[in-house]
Amino acid sequence: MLSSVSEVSAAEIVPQVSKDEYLRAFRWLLLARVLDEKLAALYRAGKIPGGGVYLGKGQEALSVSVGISLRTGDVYAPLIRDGAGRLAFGETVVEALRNCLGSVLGPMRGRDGNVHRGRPRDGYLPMISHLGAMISVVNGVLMAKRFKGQKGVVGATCLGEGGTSTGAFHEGLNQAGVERLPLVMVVANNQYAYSTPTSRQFACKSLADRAQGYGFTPHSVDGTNLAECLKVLGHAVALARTGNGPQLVVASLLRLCGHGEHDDASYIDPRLKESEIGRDCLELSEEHLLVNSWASKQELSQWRTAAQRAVEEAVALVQKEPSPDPYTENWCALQTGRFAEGGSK
Amino acid sequence: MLSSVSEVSAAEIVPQVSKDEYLRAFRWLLLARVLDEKLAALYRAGKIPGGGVYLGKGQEALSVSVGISLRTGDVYAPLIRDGAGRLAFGETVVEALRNCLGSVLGPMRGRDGNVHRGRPRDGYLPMISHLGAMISVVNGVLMAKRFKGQKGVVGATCLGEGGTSTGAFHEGLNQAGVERLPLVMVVANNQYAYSTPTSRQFACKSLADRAQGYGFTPHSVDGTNLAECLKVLGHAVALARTGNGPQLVVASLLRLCGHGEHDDASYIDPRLKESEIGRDCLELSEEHLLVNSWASKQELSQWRTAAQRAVEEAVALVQKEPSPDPYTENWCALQTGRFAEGGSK
Amino acid sequence: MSITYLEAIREAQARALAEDPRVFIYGQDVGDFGGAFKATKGLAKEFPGRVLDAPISEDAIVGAAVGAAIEGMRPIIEMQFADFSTPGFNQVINQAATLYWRTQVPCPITIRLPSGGTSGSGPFHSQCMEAIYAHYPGLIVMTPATVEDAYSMLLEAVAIDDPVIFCEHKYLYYHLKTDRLPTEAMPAGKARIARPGRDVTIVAYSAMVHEALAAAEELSTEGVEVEVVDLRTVKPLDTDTIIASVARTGRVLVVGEAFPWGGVTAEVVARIATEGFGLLDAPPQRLNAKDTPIPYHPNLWSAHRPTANSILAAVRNLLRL
Amino acid sequence: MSITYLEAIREAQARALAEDPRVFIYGQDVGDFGGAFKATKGLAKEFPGRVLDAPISEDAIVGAAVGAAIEGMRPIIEMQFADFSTPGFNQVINQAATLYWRTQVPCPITIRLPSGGTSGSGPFHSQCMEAIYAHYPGLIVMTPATVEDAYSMLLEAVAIDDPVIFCEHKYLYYHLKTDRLPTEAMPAGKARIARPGRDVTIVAYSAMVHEALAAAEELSTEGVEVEVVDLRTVKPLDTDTIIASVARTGRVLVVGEAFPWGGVTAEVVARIATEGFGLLDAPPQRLNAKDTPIPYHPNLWSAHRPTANSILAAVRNLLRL
Ligand SMILES: Cc1ncc(C[n+]2csc(CCOP(=O)(O)OP(=O)(O)O)c2C)c(N)n1
Ligand SMILES: Cc1ncc(C[n+]2csc(CCOP(=O)(O)OP(=O)(O)O)c2C)c(N)n1
Ligand SMILES: [Mg+2]
Ligand SMILES: [Mg+2]
Repeated sequence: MLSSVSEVSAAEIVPQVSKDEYLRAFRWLLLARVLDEKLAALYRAGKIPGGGVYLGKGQEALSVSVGISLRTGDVYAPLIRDGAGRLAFGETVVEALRNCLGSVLGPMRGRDGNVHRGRPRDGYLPMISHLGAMISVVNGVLMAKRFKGQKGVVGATCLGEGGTSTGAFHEGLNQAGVERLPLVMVVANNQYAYSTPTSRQFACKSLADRAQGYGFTPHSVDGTNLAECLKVLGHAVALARTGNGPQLVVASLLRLCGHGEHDDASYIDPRLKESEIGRDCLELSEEHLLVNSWASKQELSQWRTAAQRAVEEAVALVQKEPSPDPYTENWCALQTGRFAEGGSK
Repeated sequence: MLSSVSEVSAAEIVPQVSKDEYLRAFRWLLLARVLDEKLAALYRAGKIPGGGVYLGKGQEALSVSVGISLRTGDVYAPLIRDGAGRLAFGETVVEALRNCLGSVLGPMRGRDGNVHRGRPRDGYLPMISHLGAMISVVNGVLMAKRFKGQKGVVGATCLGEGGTSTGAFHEGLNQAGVERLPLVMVVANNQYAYSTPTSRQFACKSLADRAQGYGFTPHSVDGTNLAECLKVLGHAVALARTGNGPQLVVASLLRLCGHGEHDDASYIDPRLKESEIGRDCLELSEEHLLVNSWASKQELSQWRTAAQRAVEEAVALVQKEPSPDPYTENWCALQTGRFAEGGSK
Repeated sequence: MSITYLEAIREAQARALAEDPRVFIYGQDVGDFGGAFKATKGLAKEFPGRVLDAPISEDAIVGAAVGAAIEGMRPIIEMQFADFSTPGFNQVINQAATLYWRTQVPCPITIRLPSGGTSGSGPFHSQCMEAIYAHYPGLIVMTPATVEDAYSMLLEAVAIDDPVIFCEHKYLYYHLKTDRLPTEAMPAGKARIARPGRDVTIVAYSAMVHEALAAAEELSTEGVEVEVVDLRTVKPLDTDTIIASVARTGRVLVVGEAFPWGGVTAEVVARIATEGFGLLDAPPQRLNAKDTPIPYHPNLWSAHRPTANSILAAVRNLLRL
Repeated sequence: MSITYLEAIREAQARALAEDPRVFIYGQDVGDFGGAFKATKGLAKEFPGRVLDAPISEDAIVGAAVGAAIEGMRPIIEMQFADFSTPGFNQVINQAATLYWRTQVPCPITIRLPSGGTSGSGPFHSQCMEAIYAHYPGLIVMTPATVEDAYSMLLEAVAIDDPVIFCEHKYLYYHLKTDRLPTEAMPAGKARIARPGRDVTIVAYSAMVHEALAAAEELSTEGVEVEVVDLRTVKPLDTDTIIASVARTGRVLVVGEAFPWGGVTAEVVARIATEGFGLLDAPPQRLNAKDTPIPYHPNLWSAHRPTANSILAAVRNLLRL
């Protein structure tokens, strides 16, 4: 029933992806890739405090499609491979770098780092590491917006296929179903959770098979295809926005990097790399631009250079920024200062 | 695909329910009802230490069908409304009463009480209160049996529809799917979780819709109909036993008592009480026996009297048994006594 | 009029809902049914759409509360029993408790935990979890011992901009009564001298305050004047009031209903030892529950937790040291 | 040959698998990949079918371990980080820890928690959870500080018939090395004098033992001889060894890496105060991490946890008291 609703509304609500939209998405995708490449370089150069760098290579088409489908007033809780979506949702390169390099001017002021960043007051929620835990937080924001009478808002959040095995995932989806919230749950099935293949992670054919059990509308998408991602995410977001309840989008793709930059990912099945899902969404979208004559080779290379310049400038800026200072740091975890304990020394 | 496997094997493995089997199940069902009635009376008389009594009225046909379908070597983790299944699996009335009355001779020796009872070494697992938590424990027993090379065993566990909203339920089912364990998950959808109706608990049409997402074979059953319950549970257990992977049985029925005996259940929708699922499985099975001439009215009343006598004798016995004595109690939560701490006084 | 501890909790919630449109209540069976203990009785009707039944999903319940708080609401969460907060533990300590430190966005949620032992409730419906939550930075943990505190501290919990774990004691629900609800109150974070005395201090909280007071009454007939300090809030701890009492008496027994390893009694004794060492005339003493799960049978249960009797024995022993 | 703390953990598991067919390993990425930290490197190949990758389901992982233990197996569970044990918390404290008390059937499971801070790991990959688990009856909590202990205590953990929470410290994984694995060992439950001294006692455990030893070296050059007690097991606590050391020195500082409220330092100080009061020449002192989540940036992190320097300052202060 739900899915027939979705078929109907699909045609009505979502037009084909326009050249403009595609180009806009592509530019974010490209910028995210360039930023990731720089982060990897900084990591190799030992410039990332402490250490982890988690990249989104191969997942940018999906991620950017989420971020670009949202608008001011919406809620977004991205995960570790969502550099592209973050940029599209409104994060700046400087902000991202500040968090990764631990600048005191960054959104978490050095207290938290790398992918753990956001601006909760702007609907951009900073993930905690525990997988699945952000879903119900998005639900809560949406419930609050409903209390306040705000209409037409959407909440989107992302997770890898491994994260779907958490109890938090289940409770969050069930809650969204019961409350019939405008939640768009995006699952990036990149075939591995760290080293663990899907055969050790779940036993259904597609994770979209779980939608029905929660009263979600299911959507599947080829995560390597930017046009398809834009269409399906646009559709899912539009459905949620127009009162059609929660949506589950499951994308097939492959992580084209290590779990983190410390990981050579040698466990990835070479057959997957050579398969359709192993294709690089950046390369595919460049081809798409060229084939459709939406961009020339020269333009593509200019855009890349521009992105690189933007990233390099941001790095130069952020690297000059102060690190947090433990002596001036306010070591208090409470807003209500009078309840702080000195700590028992 | 899985469900077509199940259709095929169904016919092969499960014959119609025979008179003998039905009668055997009915006698447990009746005994369970009579025991519950006595427990309610003991509760009203203030004879239950501390206080809670949780009954299975209306759910005995389903419950007994689970217990009776299992055999020695199988694993069973019943829940609060499974008095009938417990008896069919091999618990005695005395054992049940000992636990409820806190006899020191009971399986938990007064340390735990009422429905929290079992004999783990006999494959009969004592529930903890946290809903959903027993599923993965059954999985673990089944994994251990597989390690040991034991074949043809089944693990069955029960939960109310409310319990399906726990993260533990999801993780447990997913785990059983990944390990392809011979687990039979029985969900008794009795329309309420304490006072909460299903509309506030989940958003799918039937909880059986969740089977596919875990690689389980789904089964639905009218929980008021003993013959159907015996057939479906027999079938599900047989499938699990013969290597067809985990099974999800969802039964529709109505709780015909309070959540506990303290609860008048006035929140239950009267229309549900008058509907098909509101019928009493005991009355229906008595009718079935009479209609099929499998038993006479006289026999039915003799059986009830016999059950009452058995229960009364057990109560008389157990009430004479000693309560636990705090002075001789071994206050040590560890098997390895040398690691006990005196407790900091 | 006579108001129980439980009714005070209901009244505080009614008032919070009435006075602040940002407040809502979310938890299992809290709606029309009014909660397993009836702490939200009638509120769903009085405040339509603001008292919501939740599925049996403690993780998602807490997560949603955090989300709602981010968006400016002030949710009150009812756990059906403190024991069932464990599946929500991760969201409490890693999501709610860290939010402000990480983002400077406050997280004003109140999590009500019906806590503590009652006869026959067994291992999974009797637990005290205050110490577990108090261990984590970013949480405030309240443990009211009186009807007045149940009322005023719950109102304060809802008003505070930080996550509050509100440990209300099930044993006190019906046992404690008062004539009228307070109009003004001591602030949270301050301990209270529940009974003044000069000979020995008992530091207690929640239900144990009443066991301590009963023991103090008994000792008073023997000429021993016990000062009872009611902590009220276990995080932050009001070390000043504790130390001041110890300064007066020189002897201290710290009583808690929780398990013996760690917990409030360890923290309080450690503070006294480090900060009030010179004031002690005898070693500080502790009394906790036994180091086993909480037993079902009333015989075992009453031996498992501290009572007026065991406190009496401990004080007598302390006076001999 | 040189063996790290991490390799010792791998070797202990290899030996447990080799010697006892009831042992198996279950956890995320522990199979062919050998675990996030490589603590199970090569074991899946060496012991086919006995080292199993788990889904990201900490609750079900622990639940399954309990079930397997009931059926006579001796599972070793690896949590990817201690911090991620929170979704499995309920099964640990309510299922595993209560099983024996409720049923007399033992629950021999070992849960390995890669614990503690390393630079840049931030709020969710740095936590110390020993105190949380130690609070609950029915659990044994080990916190090895040396390569030898990592090896022998893990073997003992697997052999013990009770659930063991094995807190291995990530900072020590690569930092600590030894020449050969021990053939005999002190039993778990006994503390160790890591360094004898007559002037002051530092009680520490896990990574903090090494910070304490470094501080002790420095103080030794000033003529102050510090005795360092390595707790090894935090539950049960070896109160006798602690008290005996305090009896020798009269002064004690207890150091822990965890959050300041409660925790091991509170319990140890409380035991010393209650049981060894008369032996103290000065108030016992504590040193913990700060009362905030664990910060990401190395500058903040190194100020957040106790270090040789802050221990040094605390001891100097203690000597003046
Ligand atoms: C509850 C929980 N358990 C374990 C981890 C450790 N962990 C971090 S990422 C990861 C793998 C995630 O895989 P997936 O969800 O598929 O996302 P991907 O990395 O493939 O994008 C694991 C196990 C965690 N973050 N949270
Ligand atoms: C994790 C958890 N949360 C809350 C509870 C409290 N509780 C006990 S029974 C119950 C309702 C159960 O409903 P359902 O699963 O439908 O079973 P039924 O009682 O209807 O048989 C609740 C909420 C619990 N036992 N466990
Ligand atoms: Mg993945
Ligand atoms: Mg139900």
